[in-house]
Amino acid sequence: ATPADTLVQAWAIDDIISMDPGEAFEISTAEITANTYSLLVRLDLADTSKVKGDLAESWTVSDDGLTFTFKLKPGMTFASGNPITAEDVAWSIERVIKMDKSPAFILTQFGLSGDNVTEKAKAVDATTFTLTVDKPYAPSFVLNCLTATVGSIVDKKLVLEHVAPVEKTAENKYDNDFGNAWLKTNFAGSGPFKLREWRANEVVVLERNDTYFGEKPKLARVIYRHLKESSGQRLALENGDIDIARNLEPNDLESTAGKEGIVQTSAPKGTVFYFSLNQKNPNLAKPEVIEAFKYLVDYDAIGSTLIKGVGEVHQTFLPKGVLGELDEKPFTFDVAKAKALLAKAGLPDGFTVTMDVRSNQPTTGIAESIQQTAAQAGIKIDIIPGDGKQTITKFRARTHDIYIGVWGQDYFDPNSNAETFTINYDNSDEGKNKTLAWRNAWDVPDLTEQTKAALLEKDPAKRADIYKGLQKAVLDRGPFVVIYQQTEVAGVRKDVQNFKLGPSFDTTFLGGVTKE
Amino acid sequence: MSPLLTVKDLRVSFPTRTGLVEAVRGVTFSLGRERLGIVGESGSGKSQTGRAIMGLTPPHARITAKTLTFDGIDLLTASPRQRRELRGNRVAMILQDPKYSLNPVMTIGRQIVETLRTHRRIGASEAKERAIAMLEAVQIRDAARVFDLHPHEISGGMGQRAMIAMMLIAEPELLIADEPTSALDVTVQLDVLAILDKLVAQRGMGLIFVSHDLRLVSSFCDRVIVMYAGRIVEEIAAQDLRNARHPYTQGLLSCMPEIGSDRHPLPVLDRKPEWAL
Amino acid sequence: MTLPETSQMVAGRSKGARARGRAAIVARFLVVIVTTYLGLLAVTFFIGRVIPIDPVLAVLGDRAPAHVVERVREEMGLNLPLYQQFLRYLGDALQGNFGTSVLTTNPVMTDIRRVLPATFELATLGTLIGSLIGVPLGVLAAVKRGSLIDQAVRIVGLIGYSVPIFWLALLSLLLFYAQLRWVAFPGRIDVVYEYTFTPKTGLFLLDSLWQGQWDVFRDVFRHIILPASLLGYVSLAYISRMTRNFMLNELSQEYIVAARAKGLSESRIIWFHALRNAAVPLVTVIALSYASLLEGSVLTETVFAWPGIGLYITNSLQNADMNAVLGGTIVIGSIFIAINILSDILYRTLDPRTRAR
Amino acid sequence: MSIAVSARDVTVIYEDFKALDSVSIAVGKGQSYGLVGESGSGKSTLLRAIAGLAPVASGTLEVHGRTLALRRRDKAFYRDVQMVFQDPYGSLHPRQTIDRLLQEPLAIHGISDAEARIARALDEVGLGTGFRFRYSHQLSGGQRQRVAIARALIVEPSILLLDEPTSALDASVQAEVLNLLEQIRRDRGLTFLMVSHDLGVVTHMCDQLAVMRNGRVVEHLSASDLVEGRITADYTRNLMVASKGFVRTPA
Amino acid sequence: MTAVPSAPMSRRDWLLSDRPQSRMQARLGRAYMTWRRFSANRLALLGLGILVLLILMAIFAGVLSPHSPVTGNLAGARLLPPGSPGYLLGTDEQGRDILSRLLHGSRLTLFVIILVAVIAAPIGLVVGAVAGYAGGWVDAVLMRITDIFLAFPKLVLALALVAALGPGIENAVLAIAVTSWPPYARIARAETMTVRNADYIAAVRLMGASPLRIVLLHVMPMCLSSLIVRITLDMAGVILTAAGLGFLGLGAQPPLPEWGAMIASGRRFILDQWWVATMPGIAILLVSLAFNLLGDGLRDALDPREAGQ
Ligand SMILES: Nc1ncnc2c1ncn2[C@@H]1O[C@H](COP(=O)(O)OP(=O)(O)OP(=O)(O)O)[C@@H](O)[C@H]1O
Ligand SMILES: Nc1ncnc2c1ncn2[C@@H]1O[C@H](COP(=O)(O)OP(=O)(O)OP(=O)(O)O)[C@@H](O)[C@H]1O
Ligand SMILES: [Mg+2]
Ligand SMILES: [Mg+2]
Repeated sequence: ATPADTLVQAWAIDDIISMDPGEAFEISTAEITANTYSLLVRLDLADTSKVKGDLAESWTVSDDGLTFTFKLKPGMTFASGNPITAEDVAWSIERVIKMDKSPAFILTQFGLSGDNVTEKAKAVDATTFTLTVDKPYAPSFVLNCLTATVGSIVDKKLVLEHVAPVEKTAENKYDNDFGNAWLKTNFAGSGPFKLREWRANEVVVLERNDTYFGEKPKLARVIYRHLKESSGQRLALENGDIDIARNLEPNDLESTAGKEGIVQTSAPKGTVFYFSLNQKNPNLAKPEVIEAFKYLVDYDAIGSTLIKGVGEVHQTFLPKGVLGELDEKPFTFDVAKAKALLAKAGLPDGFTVTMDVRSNQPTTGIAESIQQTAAQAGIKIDIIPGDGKQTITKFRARTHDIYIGVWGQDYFDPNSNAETFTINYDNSDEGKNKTLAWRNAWDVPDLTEQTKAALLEKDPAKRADIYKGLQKAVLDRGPFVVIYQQTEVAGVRKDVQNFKLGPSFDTTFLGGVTKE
Repeated sequence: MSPLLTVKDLRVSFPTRTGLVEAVRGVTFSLGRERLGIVGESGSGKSQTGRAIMGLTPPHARITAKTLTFDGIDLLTASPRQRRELRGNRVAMILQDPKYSLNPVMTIGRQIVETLRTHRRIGASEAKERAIAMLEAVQIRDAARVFDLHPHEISGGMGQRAMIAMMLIAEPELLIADEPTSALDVTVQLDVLAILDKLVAQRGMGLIFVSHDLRLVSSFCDRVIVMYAGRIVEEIAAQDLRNARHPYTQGLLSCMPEIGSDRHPLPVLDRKPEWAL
Repeated sequence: MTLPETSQMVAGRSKGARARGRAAIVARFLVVIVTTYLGLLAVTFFIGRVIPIDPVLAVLGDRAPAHVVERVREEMGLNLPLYQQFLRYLGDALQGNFGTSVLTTNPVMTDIRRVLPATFELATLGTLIGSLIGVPLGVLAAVKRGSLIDQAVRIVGLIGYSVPIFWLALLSLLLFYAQLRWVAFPGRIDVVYEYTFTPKTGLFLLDSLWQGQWDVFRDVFRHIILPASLLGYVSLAYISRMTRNFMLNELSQEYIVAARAKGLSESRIIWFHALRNAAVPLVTVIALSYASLLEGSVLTETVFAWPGIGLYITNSLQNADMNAVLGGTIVIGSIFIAINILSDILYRTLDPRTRAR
Repeated sequence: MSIAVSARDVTVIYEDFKALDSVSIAVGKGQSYGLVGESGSGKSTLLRAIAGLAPVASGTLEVHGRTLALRRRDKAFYRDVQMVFQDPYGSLHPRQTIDRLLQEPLAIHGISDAEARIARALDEVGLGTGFRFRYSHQLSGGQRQRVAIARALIVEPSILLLDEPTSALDASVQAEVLNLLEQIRRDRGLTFLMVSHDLGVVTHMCDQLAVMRNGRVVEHLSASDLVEGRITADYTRNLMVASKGFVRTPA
Repeated sequence: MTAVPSAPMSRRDWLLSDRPQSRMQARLGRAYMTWRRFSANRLALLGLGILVLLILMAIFAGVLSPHSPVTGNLAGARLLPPGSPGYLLGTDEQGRDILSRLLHGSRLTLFVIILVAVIAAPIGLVVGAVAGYAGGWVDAVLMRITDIFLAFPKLVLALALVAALGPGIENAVLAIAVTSWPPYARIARAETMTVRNADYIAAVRLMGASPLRIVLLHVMPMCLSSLIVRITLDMAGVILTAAGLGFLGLGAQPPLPEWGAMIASGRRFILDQWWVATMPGIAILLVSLAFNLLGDGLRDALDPREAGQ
């Protein structure tokens, strides 16, 4: 059994490559930083279309919609004991922009750059911070982006003690690394927990932050134990060697369901599972073929078996719970219809294509299922398995035929998914913006424009309508077959109380969790 | 005087895939404190006779005999333990090839001492002294050095002498020497024989000397047994060998080229099937 | 009559050759090490370049914007000509610097220092189990050739040879952990001890003993015993079989007959004379099996969530973390070479015949 | 008499060991020449040096007046010089039938009418065609040595190198093989260079002999010299004494 | 001349005759002797029997399989236990019949085995024989290369190669072949070195045979039997490595019913639907056991030295 003051979770944490919130962009780090760092604003779990203050007590938007002013709560300190000031906030933003790591685009899309960030994100006084954006974006969009991990506020004083000098080069204009090297494995935050240790592929240990300004966590520590296998997690859970299993697969969920001492909790996540058809392939570019594929997935069977408990059939690109989500499921498994469409496309005998499949579950299982159902309409799919990095490399090079995989939101806003599914600035192979639309060579100038316009729409209802239109368009003609939306599930031992999965990966908070 | 060893109708056979191989088929002889030679061509059963007496025949072989006694002890009914206590102690055997008969990872000295300490309650240092003395007795110069050498570090002649030392150190009453010199150079051969001869004379052992060289046996032994196909075809005193009656014995004697005798072509042995009956 | 001392000729020769021989051995070892290292480096480097994974992707993930990707590509030197990249590799590797793992952000050597003891501990215990049981079994089988024991050892060995280890691992985990609760959950140590126990050497068994933490030792033991037994079983299969072969070979030698002629007891003949000789080639066999456990326990490590080097390399490979793959491979290669040299030396000391040469 | 084989100052070094130390011999055409000496004295090495199987460090080797390259030999050489080895158990390929074994030289030298030649060769050495398709393990030592002789003869050489061809055989079988060799030599006018450790065998077979020890020739002498005791070297005398059998020294 | 026996010989006598009258008879006789030695070993026969069965299974997989090995019934027949009507060994997570998959998987297993044997063994044989016979720098260079491959962690190399070439059964085979030749080279070299100085090789050299001819016709056949034995014994390892690659998701691509991959996908269900992983596990165990038994028997039959008296 586990100690009473410690929460032990089994989770596949092999995706972690950095604990620096300015760099971290992974599922596991999202949850860990959410529990160890504070943000200006957080998603309001009561109503996910809103945000609420975290460090910020209040905020205002200027009339031109360009300047956001945040007022910080008083008397807060970092875990190190340093006081939290607007200076820290400004520097945290500056740091993200100047380091320019992968998630920096969430902030740079507002026109921030290394040259202007000190102007645009600055501390007016000790408790006032202003952020100036380049266009009058919908405020919800800006605020949603600030809830992302990349908006975490770091302890400027502490980090500055650990910066490492780097050589200035053409690509890098700064003489230090902003503490990136140190912060990869260390901690400079102010969340309810402190990061005590991260050993790659082994363990993450969090400890209660006794100086936390909010409600103090009940538990002294939280341990994430790396364990990939669902069956292993289940065994450990049943035997009481862990408190929570985070990667249970459908069959293990099913069998732990009735088990004494174990409860399950779940929450839909902003991740959609889809497969996409590369429009460079002449067969796949035919509209009838695209439509036919949408009828060649046995949604019901998949839903009731392969993803039972871990997903819900879903056919639009915006996940449930996100502004503007369109809850439509026009497609069902219909071989006859698909065959008719194929015949119309001039391919009555079907054809052969390849599908790049990441070798994990449920991806492989779903791919195999599609392989079988498509075969019924004469489409022969050759599965090319590969590990994640490999299939993505190919995907990004646009050399695939069919790619099957997931897309998770980068931040909790409809734009995150809309952008990738419907924006394609430059459909040439040199295109820099490797959105999903680009990766599948789907050239849609009209949708690109609409998506961009949605960002500036201040009225949430109107904004939502634009997104609904976009989802309709993708349903109709997009080379994307969205199959389901992921549900995150956890098997929890009964003595653990108040464990609640959030609607996104950075909203599972452990502060309130107690053990009997 | 009762003989040291009595062998009556000894038979050794090996069951093999192609049937029963009868290596020794009814050998009868007895031995006092004398030098008995056993000769015969390759495969005639000489070695198997010797090994059967020692109890060294492989386990799957079948051994029968009317009588097989050593100094009044019935070897056929003796327990394995009893026989083991005889071996190396009262009955010893020198194996043919020193290259393969010495344990390659043990020093010569340890191998000799091992025999002694298996059979005698004796301290380590005394055992070593006696082993070195024994090595000297078999005319190894610098015995103390050789004591610490490994088999591969000494020549064949020295190895054979070490083997003799190893087998004689417990002062056995019966020694079976299975072609003790056939792997050695002619010049070395005679040295080794001289040593053996001296030890037999000094200790009054019974000696069975197995060889395929009729001339050597006749000059070394008192009595000679001639074997053919697992049987004794002739038993004769050594000095009478020239007058052997059996054509096989005669043939063996005459087919060897000799210095000075000009016989072209050499007489060859014409084997008669009835010999093997 | 004077005795021709052919032996002096031989001895004189070997004495003259001995010094030169030793130098030659050292030189040979050096050549082996250097060329093997270079070869290892070259092969690893080559594989790293042909793997169809964009190494930048490993550092940045899928969502990084284009300009970041470009920048990192240049930082990693991926825009340089291939030979320059290799020379860079080589230069760093020669200084013992295998770079930083992108996956764990630690210097590769730091990572390896952490994961190697885990594998080392596991493989060592496995080999110990394998040889302590395997050798006597093999001897017994050889001595009682054709008997029931021989057949039993043979079957046990054959199954060990034939069974897919990951499958056996799963089943045994099911039985011994889930059902019987005899052993602990996969991993090296219970999370409870994460706080109370600070390993020094990384060999948890030794560390906990050293620090006198009995409960930790018990826990560590309960973790390691199942995977180690499985590995032990696999090496037992191999070792017992080879022992049997070697023993049969030795038992048919003439010196065994000579030993019997001396009146030695069977047990002394078997356990002292024959086994002592069989030990010479057996050393190599055990060393080889040890080496293969060190490098080949990826599957066991996967099933038992054992944070060892096999798992480390596999993980890195799948993420195109080539620094880590290179470092891990070189380390394993070095261990392989070291074990080989060690077994060579051991062979030489065990076999007096090779000592002079 | 012309010289068939001559070796002058031949030295053979294995790694760091001098197996032959400037050895010289000359074998006349049609002569039968013997080499005696104890084990390891370099007898085989000398034969192997002539056959091109040993690393000759220096010296001159001539066959029929032609000087041989120290290592490489051409095909013509092998049709002239053939060898029979000491160990009949080791000199026949264990996986080949006698037939296959005898075909090999014919195939290498591109000699036609293989069938007839093989039958003849087997006949010549006193083995019927009944032995033709056996494997070597189905033959006795004497029979094997006959096959080896047949193999050597099938390319019709003029010089035969014999490395203790009978030392692994029983005395009775030895006589048969020696007789066969003598007869062949007579029939074909071959030159023999024969090694043995047995003085009796050498004097029986050879007219001329060299005594070797430790890689050197200690004495050249003719068979009649030996028989009549015209010996100069002590070592040869020892050999003589030893071959007479055991003499008990009175206690 | 020997008289040809007038009485009609039994076939066995004809085969065992120590006076064969023709090349054919000699060869057959030898084969027969080997077979007799081999068949005296009942376990080896069992191994052979299993393998023959495997081959038959592979040939007749199409006829024997009650269902398709690749298309299942996801909605209706998922994870049925063994003995369910129509599904003798149960079904897997895609609702596919495990028996049919095992039957078809035997083809892949055979494919892997044969290909590895065909690729690795000749490489090893040639490298080893050439190195052993030539000696000197040729030997040094070839053995260095062999050593490098030996020092390379085997599974890692295989993994790396598969990663480089892309997953798939052909590439898995290639990777296994590339990693498994060095031991063969070692064996062939050792064997060659002992054979090289044998008198019968010297005799062939004295015939004027070229080195190539000697290596090809005289040396290699001598290495062959120990190599065959070793390959047979290794086949179990090959199957296991292929399965291991499949287990790590790098072997055969779905929906190919490769046994290792079947275990890999079935292991997720091992707690409740044990049969999904266990059935292919047993299949692998049986086949590799068969190879081991066969190899053992072959060793005794081909290599009388080790067979004892
Ligand atoms: N283990 C065995 N299995 C089967 N037959 C055997 C075995 N040992 C010996 N023989 C046979 O027994 C016979 C006699 O062998 P033995 O060793 O006594 O001959 P030998 O007279 O000593 O011959 P050599 O002079 O060659 O040593 C031979 O025909 C041999 O083949
Ligand atoms: N390949 C080799 N490598 C190293 N040394 C060798 C080799 N061949 C022979 N020798 C050595 O050369 C010496 C002479 O050997 P050789 O075979 O010529 O002797 P020999 O007179 O034929 O002896 P024997 O009567 O035992 O056949 C021996 O000391 C032997 O150890
Ligand atoms: Mg004998
Ligand atoms: Mg010789």
